[in-house]
Amino acid sequence: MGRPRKVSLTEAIGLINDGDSLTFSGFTIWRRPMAAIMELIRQGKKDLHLIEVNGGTHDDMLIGGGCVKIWESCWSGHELYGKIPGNLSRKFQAGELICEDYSHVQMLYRLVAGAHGLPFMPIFAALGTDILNPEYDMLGKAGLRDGSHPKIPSKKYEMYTESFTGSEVALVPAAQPDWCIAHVQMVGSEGTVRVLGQKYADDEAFKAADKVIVLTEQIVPEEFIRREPERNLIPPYLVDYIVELPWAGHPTGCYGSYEADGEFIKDFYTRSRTQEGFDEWAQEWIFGVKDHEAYLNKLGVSRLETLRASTALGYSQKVKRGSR
Amino acid sequence: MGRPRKVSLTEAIGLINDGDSLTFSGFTIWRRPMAAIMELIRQGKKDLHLIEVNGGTHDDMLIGGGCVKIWESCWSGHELYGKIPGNLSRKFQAGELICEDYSHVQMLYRLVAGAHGLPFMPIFAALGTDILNPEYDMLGKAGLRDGSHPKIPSKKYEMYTESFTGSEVALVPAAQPDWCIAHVQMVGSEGTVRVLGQKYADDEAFKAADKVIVLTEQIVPEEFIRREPERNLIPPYLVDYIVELPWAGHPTGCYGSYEADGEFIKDFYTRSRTQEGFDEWAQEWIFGVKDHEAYLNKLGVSRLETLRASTALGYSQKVKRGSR
Amino acid sequence: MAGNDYAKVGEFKPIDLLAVAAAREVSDGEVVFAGTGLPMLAIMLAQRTNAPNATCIYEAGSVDGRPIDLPTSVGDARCHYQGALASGLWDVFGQLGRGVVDMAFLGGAEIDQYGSVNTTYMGGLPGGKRLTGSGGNADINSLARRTVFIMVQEKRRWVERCSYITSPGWRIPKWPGGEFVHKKEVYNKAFRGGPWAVISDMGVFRFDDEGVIYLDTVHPGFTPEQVRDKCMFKLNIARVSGETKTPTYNDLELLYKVVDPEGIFLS
Amino acid sequence: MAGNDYAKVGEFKPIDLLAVAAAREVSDGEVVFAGTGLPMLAIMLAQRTNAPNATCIYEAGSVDGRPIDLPTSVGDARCHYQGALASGLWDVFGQLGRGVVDMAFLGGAEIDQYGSVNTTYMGGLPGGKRLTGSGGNADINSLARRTVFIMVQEKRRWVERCSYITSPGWRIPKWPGGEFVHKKEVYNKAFRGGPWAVISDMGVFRFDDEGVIYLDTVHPGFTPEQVRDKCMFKLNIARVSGETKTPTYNDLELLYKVVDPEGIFLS
Repeated sequence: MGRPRKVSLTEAIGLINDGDSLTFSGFTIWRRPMAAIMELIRQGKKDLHLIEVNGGTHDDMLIGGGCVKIWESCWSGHELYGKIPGNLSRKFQAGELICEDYSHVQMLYRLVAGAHGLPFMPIFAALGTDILNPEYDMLGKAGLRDGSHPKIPSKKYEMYTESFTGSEVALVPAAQPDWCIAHVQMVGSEGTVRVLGQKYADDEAFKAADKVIVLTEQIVPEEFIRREPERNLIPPYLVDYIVELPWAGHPTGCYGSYEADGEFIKDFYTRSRTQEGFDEWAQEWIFGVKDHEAYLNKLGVSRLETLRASTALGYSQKVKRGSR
Repeated sequence: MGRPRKVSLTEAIGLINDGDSLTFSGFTIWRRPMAAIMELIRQGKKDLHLIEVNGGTHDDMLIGGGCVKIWESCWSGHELYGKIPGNLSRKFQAGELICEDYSHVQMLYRLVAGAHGLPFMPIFAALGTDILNPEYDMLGKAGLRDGSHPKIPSKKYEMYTESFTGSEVALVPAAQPDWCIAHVQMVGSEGTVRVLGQKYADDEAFKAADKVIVLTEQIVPEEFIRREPERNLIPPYLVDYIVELPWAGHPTGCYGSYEADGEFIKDFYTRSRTQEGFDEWAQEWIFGVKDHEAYLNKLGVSRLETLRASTALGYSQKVKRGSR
Repeated sequence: MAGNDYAKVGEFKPIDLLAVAAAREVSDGEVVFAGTGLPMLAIMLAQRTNAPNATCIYEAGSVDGRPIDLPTSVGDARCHYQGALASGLWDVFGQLGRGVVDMAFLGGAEIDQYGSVNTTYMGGLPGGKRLTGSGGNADINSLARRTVFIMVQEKRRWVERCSYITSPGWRIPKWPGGEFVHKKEVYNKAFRGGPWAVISDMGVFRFDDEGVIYLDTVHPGFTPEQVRDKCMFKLNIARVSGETKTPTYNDLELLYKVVDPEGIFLS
Repeated sequence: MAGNDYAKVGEFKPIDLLAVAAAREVSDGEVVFAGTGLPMLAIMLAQRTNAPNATCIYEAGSVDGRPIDLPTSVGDARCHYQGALASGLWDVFGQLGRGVVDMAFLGGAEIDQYGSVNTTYMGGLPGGKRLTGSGGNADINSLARRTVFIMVQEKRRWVERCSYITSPGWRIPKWPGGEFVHKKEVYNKAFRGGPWAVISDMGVFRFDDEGVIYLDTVHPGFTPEQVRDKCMFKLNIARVSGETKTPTYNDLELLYKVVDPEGIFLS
């Protein structure tokens, strides 16, 4: 295994090919590698295949940008700030996007299987739902389960009656996306990765993927991050590229660093209900800014300082969140 | 789920019935619940069924004490301090002990399946070994796979060719022992459990078991242990009984607290090569002392202080370990 | 007017009654899996009233948090303030699989008479409107002992059979064939329970031995017939046991002053 | 006498040569899974000589530690001093399963001509002497790309076929039938490699295309024939490429002054 290389965001995203399969760090609107998402759109990637434990603002943005052909996950939306994934919903309706649904447990355990080199996992969860309805095997229906796509299993699942207790279970195939693009709070100078707060399904996402790009709020001395190896998640040899990029998770929230920018997400959601609205939004926030630094400057200091997390709490109490 | 109760070691061990299945915290000669092991012997438990990711000084001691009928694991011994599990080896030879072997991965994943409520796990590791030789299905040969023993699966394993990639894998059945007896560094006053240093397979052991007894070096205020929830391993409702008992891991090592007592283990190993030797040893160190406190007093302050871990390193540099 | 007195109609909003009725479903000492929104209000209120020893798990990976600020969703850092664990999905869904979860709060866009729920395609496939998708809904409803749904009472959302079954109720298709059978037949040894109650803005519903929904209590101001009119199927109103108890003044005080003082969900 | 000069016979002990020869099997940048004892000396020496960027994983759950005191076993706190991770078995065996491990050091009580190893029942079943058992030996030999065994050269331990196969070599039984086939046929898509070298106190062995062991180099002071006499099977000595290089003075200095100054394994 190699050692990770420090690169620019442009360089890292430039390595991703049209048609590649991607997974991400985070959970719904928390700790998503948003700067990378915007750069993927900026670079005009096409036909991406998202394989995620769950989606959120990031995948709906990628889909709006016309980068995605296949969405394989269990959920997408914007939590409190938008109940429907507007772009995903519209593109699906228009037949421009394949949505392959699993349940949360099924997606998680598919990545666990991928991360551990196991061929499948046996799952009781979500038996008896339309998730397992053979009619709704969307990749199968699209003729993509013919073995010619290395990241698409030959079957969506199979039923099996094991002989230990006679239980019937669903076997869901391992998932090993081409790339994991993650955003974390801290990476050591040699590449050791630390995630603060909830880990979500990051461990599985990092390890299931063939290659890993990590965006990080900061790079710290390796000796520092190794003083408490119990707190670290990923060793250097499992990371391929490191991009040091503060606020790279905005508008999603990053524990210990900053709050989710609900207003920004709500605006995105509202505008992205139509393609024209999305295009306008993207013109303003993606194509209209040169890079992540220009994006931050457009957001402005006051907005970022309001979002900045309290050291004591790990989140910000300065953001107005409700109606009172 | 209930809340854990604080009890004495005698009381906790008194709850374990002859014939129960047990698993433990730790790894070989590290962080084993040794005071509980000695109390099990003192209370004269019989026919225990050990289901462990791996064994070590603790299980060889229990076996020497005549407490064990079935040993189901992948390894036992004393690391540097005794290459063979003397009691296990002798009792097996004498036909007094059933040894059911799996590989390390197989035992670990069996407990993972148990911890997650999955019926089995698919495993590539250790295919083509005598571990999977049907002739050496020891519980089967003993007639114990007839379904009348709830903790003994109907089969040691089964082979399965999955249809996703056409791979043949071994399916190993879930393990859910009756009890996990663990020793940890820190428990909150309401029962939150923190393990310092390597976690070994503690997470799986705690969660696979039906009931949990935790021995701990110290009980700390719950508010303290919850300041950093990322560092904790087990929530209160997964713990049934808590025993506060410093040095309860001796002679095994406990990261951050004390070193493994190699001399003690070597002496145990040497003497336990014969049953008479073990009996003499047990008379001296188990039956000859009233309880754990008396045991510590017999060890003496100087010995314990030499073993005590440095705050900086988590282990002791005062112990003479080698020949120089 | 004591804190334990029940508030009168007009003194509370429909959403308050939803939260309070949901909170009352929690028994003390239970391990509760809750999602974003009203479920958060319900569990946090329950912990301050009828279930002080209940533990809350959020599916992003926080266990038994003691938030001092209301989280806006389960991935929020607020969830694990003074928590027992801040872990991840592998931990909490593993616990769900192990059988640790006593009850769960869930929502849905469409519900059928067997308690199956749709959060994926409103109107089914092909042609239905794409919603968020399953998330943990399917899993939690599969493996928790009891699930309680919090739903809006709209006729088009209360149907005989969900246009797409995201989350399994009491009668569900057994794949690959798809014949409808009782949940027990699909889950076999993994069967633990299923939908226990549904709380809408008009009433509280429960399920009979056959797994069919019936109206248990109506909220003040509604008649059972009005509730039945808001269902596409013929709702059983023969077992109505009375009116849903309104929030107490103490409940309202807790909801507005302690649980959601910022007005995030109680706007 | 420079540090890079090779020491002469008599200037080092057999165990030193074992450690040094093992260390030389590590390529720079590799991820190495190592067990207790000589493997620790080998990887720690390799990191200070030919493979400064090699990473070491110990199976109890430490990754890329930089110990300042030699661990006595893999569960030792010393393993993860300045480590990248102090995790657990689920992490490290998962990495092994994923294909991250380039090479591994293993030991055994008995080895056969195909590189299968016995650490469970010396003499087989029934009647054999019970040893420690598999531990991770079977798993690591199954799934690492290359494994290197460090073994004592005793005739009764070098056999045609192991009396009990704990750890899979190049030709192994395919269960449940038990017919002996090449490892590839048993592991199929999970096949990555297998035994790469065996280092004994008399020589260094490798495996031909058929997966049969042959003598590659003899340690100074021994002849190929003497090595063959210490095997129960007819060892192939036709491919001997020369003498095993002895430790350098630098190697010895590192072993005795830096790696194991306390004399734990180098007693």
